[in-house]
Amino acid sequence: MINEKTLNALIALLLLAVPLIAWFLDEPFIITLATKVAILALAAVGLNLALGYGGLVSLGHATFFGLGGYSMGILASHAQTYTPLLESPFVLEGTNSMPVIWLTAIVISGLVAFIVGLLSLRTAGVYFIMVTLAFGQMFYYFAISWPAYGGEDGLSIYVRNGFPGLNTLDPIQFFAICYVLLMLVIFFMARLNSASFGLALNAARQNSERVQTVGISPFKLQLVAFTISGAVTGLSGALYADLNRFISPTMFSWQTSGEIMVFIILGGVARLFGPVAGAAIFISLEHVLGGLSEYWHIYLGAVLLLVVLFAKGGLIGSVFRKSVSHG
Amino acid sequence: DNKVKVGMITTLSGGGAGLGIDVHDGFMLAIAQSGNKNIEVVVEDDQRKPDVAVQLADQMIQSEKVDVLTGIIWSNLAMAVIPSATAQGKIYLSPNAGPSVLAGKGCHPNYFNVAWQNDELHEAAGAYATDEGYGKSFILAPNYPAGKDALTGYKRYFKGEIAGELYTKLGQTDYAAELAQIRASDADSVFFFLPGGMGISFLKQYSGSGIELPVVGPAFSFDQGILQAVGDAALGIKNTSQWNKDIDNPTNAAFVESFQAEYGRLPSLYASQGFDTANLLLSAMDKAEVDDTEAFRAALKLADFKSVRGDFKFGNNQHPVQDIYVREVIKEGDVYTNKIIATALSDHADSYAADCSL
Amino acid sequence: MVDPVLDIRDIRKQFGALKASDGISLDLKQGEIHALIGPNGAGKSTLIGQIAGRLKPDSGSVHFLGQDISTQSTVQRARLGLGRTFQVSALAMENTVLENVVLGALGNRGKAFGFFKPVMHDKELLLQARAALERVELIDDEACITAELSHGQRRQLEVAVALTMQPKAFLMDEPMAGMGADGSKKLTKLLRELSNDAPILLVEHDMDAVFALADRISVLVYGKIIATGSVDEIRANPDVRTAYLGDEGGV
Amino acid sequence: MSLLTLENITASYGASQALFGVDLTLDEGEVVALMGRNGMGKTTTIKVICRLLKNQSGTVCFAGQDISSYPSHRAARLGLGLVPEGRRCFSNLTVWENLMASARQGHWDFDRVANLFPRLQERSSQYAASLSGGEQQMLAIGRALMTNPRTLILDEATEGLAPVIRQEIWKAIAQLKGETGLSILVVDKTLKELALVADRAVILERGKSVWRGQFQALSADVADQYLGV
Amino acid sequence: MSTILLIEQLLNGIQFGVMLFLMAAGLTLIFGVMGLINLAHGSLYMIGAFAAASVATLTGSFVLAILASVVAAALFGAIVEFSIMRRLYERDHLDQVLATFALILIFSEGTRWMFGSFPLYLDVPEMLSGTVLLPGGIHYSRYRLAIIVIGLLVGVGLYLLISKTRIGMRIRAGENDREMIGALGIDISKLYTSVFALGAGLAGLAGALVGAIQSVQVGMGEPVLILAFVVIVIGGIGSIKGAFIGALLVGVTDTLGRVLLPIAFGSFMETSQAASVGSSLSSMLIYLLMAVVLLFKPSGLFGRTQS
Ligand SMILES: Nc1ncnc2c1ncn2[C@@H]1O[C@H](COP(=O)(O)OP(=O)(O)OP(=O)(O)O)[C@@H](O)[C@H]1O
Ligand SMILES: Nc1ncnc2c1ncn2[C@@H]1O[C@H](COP(=O)(O)OP(=O)(O)OP(=O)(O)O)[C@@H](O)[C@H]1O
Ligand SMILES: CC(C)C[C@H](N)C(=O)O
Ligand SMILES: [Mg+2]
Ligand SMILES: [Mg+2]
Repeated sequence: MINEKTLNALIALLLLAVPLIAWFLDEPFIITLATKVAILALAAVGLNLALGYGGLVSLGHATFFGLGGYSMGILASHAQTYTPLLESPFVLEGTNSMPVIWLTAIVISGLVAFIVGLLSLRTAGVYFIMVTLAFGQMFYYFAISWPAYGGEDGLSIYVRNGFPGLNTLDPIQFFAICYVLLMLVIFFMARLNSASFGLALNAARQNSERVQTVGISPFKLQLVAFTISGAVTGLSGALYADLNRFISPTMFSWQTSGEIMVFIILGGVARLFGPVAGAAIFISLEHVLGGLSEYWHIYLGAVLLLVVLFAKGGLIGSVFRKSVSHG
Repeated sequence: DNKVKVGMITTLSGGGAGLGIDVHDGFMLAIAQSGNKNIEVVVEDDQRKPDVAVQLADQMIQSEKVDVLTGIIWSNLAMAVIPSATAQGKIYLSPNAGPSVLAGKGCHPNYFNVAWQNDELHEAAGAYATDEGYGKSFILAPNYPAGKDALTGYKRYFKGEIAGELYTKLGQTDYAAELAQIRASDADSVFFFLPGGMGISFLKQYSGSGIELPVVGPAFSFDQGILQAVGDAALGIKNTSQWNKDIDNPTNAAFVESFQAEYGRLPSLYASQGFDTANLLLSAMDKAEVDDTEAFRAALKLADFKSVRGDFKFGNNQHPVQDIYVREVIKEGDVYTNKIIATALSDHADSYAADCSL
Repeated sequence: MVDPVLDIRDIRKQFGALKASDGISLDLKQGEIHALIGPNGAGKSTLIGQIAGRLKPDSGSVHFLGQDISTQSTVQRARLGLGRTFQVSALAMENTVLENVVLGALGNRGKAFGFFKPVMHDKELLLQARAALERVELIDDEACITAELSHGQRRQLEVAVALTMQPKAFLMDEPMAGMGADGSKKLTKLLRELSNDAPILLVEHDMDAVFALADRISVLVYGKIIATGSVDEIRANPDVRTAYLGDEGGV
Repeated sequence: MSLLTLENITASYGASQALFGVDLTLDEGEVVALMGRNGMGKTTTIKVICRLLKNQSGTVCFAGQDISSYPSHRAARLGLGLVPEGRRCFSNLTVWENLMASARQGHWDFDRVANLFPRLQERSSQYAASLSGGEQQMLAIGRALMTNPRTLILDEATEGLAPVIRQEIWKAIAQLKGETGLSILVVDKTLKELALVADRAVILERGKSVWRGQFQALSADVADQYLGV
Repeated sequence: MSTILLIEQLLNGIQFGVMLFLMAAGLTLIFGVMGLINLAHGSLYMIGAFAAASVATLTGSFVLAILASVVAAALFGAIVEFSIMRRLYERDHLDQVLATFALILIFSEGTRWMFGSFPLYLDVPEMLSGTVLLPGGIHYSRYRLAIIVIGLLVGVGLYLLISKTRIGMRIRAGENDREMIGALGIDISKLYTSVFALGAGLAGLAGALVGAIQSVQVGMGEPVLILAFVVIVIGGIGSIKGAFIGALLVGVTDTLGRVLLPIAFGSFMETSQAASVGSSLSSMLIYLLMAVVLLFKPSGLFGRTQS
């Protein structure tokens, strides 16, 4: 019997090994797939903080994913066409440096998450799900109708942005960047959860009144969690945009929010590596089944159903029982 | 040898699957009929999601190492995939989407559109409305770039006034409010571009609304795939298309017959576009090696194949220069279909060709 | 030291037509246990809720340590040193017993926004938490998941969490409820000790405990205090006997 | 034969065993007190009787049927009326709805319950969530009575009730026993009040029934050893 | 814009609202009252429409088609409840999300596999086609009037079922504490299967009725799903009255937004740009409405505040 830490390490290793092997075998697309897994897992790791640990079931995380994506798209498209983003009151140039783009994505999505959280946290449960959805939809429709950056058509950025010292167009190098970021964030999440903030947040999810009566504000805890969560998902949005070198309003759609959520549920809610396992399995299934039949969605659905019915608590949760429940 | 590998990315699942399936079936029919063993087609479903399409394109280029890409139905997916694919040296043959950017400033020697530039059928509708002597049109389309192109295209060729201009929500299904506005306006004709399910809903509700104004539109709401679902509500409506099953040439007759024999349904314009796309590719393979990009492109540009549309030629921007017809929806026995009643535009080239530096 | 520690002045609260608090004034002095008794639905929990900040009174004020806290939130009041136990256990059910008390200690320390240091390795917090568990005799179960505790054990934990906060006054809503006879006896002893650290406003239906503990008793009926006095005075009060005590006063 | 018989029951929550052999009988028209310190398995025993928890071994018989394999609703329909620990009123239903939702034909109807607890009558259109603790307890008892059970099972029967009400309830229980032949299994901590109604007692210690007998025979020693009084 | 047109549009909004209510009715039961998150509600709606279209084509009878829609959807609902949802009551809401998400995939592609990728034909019956003339010279579609009437009937029926009957109380009690209602002698499983089937049947009915004036195709259920959730949440979960008012609000807001915003923007913008901006904003409007409602009433208009 292995413990959860060992399994986590195995997952992390596997996610590293697969693209490396693919690299040796010269199968660049496998590397791209692994990169996609790492990026979407990062989005889900972000959501997991709010949804898993904080009990804030957000169906609006596509907002932050999309904001991250559009941060990248807007900055890079201006850099590409050598037009400044802003001319007055001061000149703001676009950029194609990844670190700057990441920072922008984190700040903007974190900021919006803060505001959305500030408003949405007045509600709870299913109502919270729906308000966050509402914000997501507003951004979605806004992006669709904002012609400056492509509207419904989206926007192509023909070359991937740069990272000092690396050739980001090389799939394995870009994978390395995403992987390292993912691991860093997971490490940060692990610390966060065992720190006092994690304990209090976790308790606030279960019993908000308990936390209040010991003199801690659940609202503040949740707002901070939601903000961090949004910022992380925003970062992954920027990476995802770079993976595809393309952004579109789909990034903001509720289906995107739903998919990120599905990764978590599939892998295990409030499990450190749940989002990674979930994203990996979902994307592999999509890839494998997609080639099998025109009606592959049926098989995908069937597999997911089997998982819910027989792997209680997601894949990681079913291996290690210590059930965590949510409203 | 000169084996050619084709990557087809198209919509095969979900709501818009009918279009992708038609393109796919038409394409495959031509390949099968050619008997050419040197061509291999890899098909993937883009689920009508642009990011999926981009990843599939990566897969086709990186892993499958295809020479030619094709298949995309929707303009937004096309914009996501085509520029980077052509930049990577792949040939792209568009069997359906024709966004204006790729016809004008963004044209590329590796990009060929075998269907139409997006505005064209709408332009033809505008021309037809003018010919009919309509003086005031009420026009509507969904609020997305292709919708805006549509209204722009119509207005470009329509000489009358616009009684009202509406953008509906993408995917909208209820049109009571729009119908009330149409009724209240003093329009003498209605032009709409509402592809797929939106068009079906609109037409059913239009016919139930008691409004009697004549309607024109592009073929997208009257294609063989959805006419049966619209039923009587579509009868008599005029729509514009570069193709119809009654275009009188042997290639087309054979195509219609063999398509029906193979798949048990009448072909749609999408199927015809898929069919032409494959034949164009096959014609180029006869003339040049795919590895010799320069020569292969030249061979494609010649467009030396028998099109179901009759003569087929490319303009400078590698988009077709073609006749666009006016069709009327009729009922043949139990089946709703179209018949050509006029030619709206002859030898029509799109309005962006001038911006293309090719 | 400020006296009284807690001073409630003319609190009023109405639910529709029902006057749950009908002008209640009451105080809690240093070192005392002030019991609040009264029939079911008299408005005791409602009053506790208003003192703790969970409910907003329609009018009236609450003073704590000389400060008007009427407009402060539950969180602020807790940080000022108002500790409370609930009539129905309010605990983080999925967490362990120890984690629940550590949470209390954390609240006491006032720094919940630590993002990096593992909290369950914090010696000081653990010490405080375990001390509280010792006092309610729950230390053997510290590793249990709270949901797996029996009802009575949860009641004990509820008290332990309040202890970790080292409050300056306790509000206890039926702490004895659900505890067995021996549990009640032990808790009675514990409350006696606690009252030396901080006074207790005690709502309780267990008259054995109330009579054994209370320095003063107030009787709430239909949102009004009908009597305040020593144990003997209250026992002898005929109104209280008909409204609340029944036979129990006579013993 | 007894109305309710438990023989050598063992049961666990997941991996942790809670009952290690409980024996218990309850006859028609009898009141039995189930006693024991906190965490000794009283509630678990009751859950097993009501089929809210499966026993691992032993048998549960009620009204002449082995109900070990029954789902809870079937067991309940044989005449088990449960007043659970923690009340568990349906908070999103009004008092009246709480009472009517599971009502079955018989002696008890809304008027009778309202008679027993006038407070419930006053609050009949209020949502259970906003009732006071004691009012909820009354509602839970009333709700169980509305099913017209043959056996009433009260877990922490009078928790949170004011002394006068408690006395009312014990009086009512004595009366029920006498008039309607209802049998009652009751968990409560107030020994002296139990003494007024209980015929027999069963004491649990660490998941085992360690003492059974006439309530009157419950000596101070036994009480001290197992109950801490 | 003339007053009469404005009134007509208001009427259209109300009509759209009632139609939304009809679409949301089944979900009100399953989600609003039973508390189950059922993303596959849209699939049941689609199944109803497809069943109706097939039967209409086969038999030519609209009445039979409607009947078929209810039966088929209810049947699927019962199967889903019996084989899947039943195991998920005790679980997390999130497991229900994943399971019903999986069901969407299966149902959508299953339908496509059976019926092909092209839309089906289902039209308004002869008897209900055409328009009636309302006072003030408003032409109104007879069929839409019929939908309004049916929507109102369903609404009243549901209201009575949920608030006035014992069954309604039991369903709500089961949502609150499933174990407890079982311990009181109610076979909650059987009850839940029936109610789930009823909710599914209503979804099917809506699919068929609305499908006749919209398109019957794979994927038709998804937009409905979100709208129905919005309606229920605005009204307050668990309240039929709330769902009804929520539906009307959404219907009127959406319709008037679509109509008035472009006109408003037209006063200071070029027409076609105004049309486009106005229409974009109007798409956001119902979400804005929901957000605002929830910010001021965190449990919806008629929802009970959760403690
Ligand atoms: N939110 C509310 N809405 C309506 N009535 C309420 C609400 N909260 C409490 N009540 C009513 O106010 C009265 C006082 O309730 P409270 O909980 O304060 O009583 P209590 O004295 O604590 O009783 P107990 O001893 O039974 O716990 C009760 O009759 C209760 O039903
Ligand atoms: N859900 C559960 N999961 C795991 N263990 C449990 C659970 N519920 C109770 N236990 C354990 O089972 C044992 C018996 O608990 P039970 O609730 O039956 O006690 P009790 O006699 O009713 O106590 P009390 O008087 O405190 O209510 C206890 O040790 C408790 O920790
Ligand atoms: C089929 C057509 C209506 C597709 C259209 N060119 C589009 O982009 O989206
Ligand atoms: Mg109380
Ligand atoms: Mg117990």
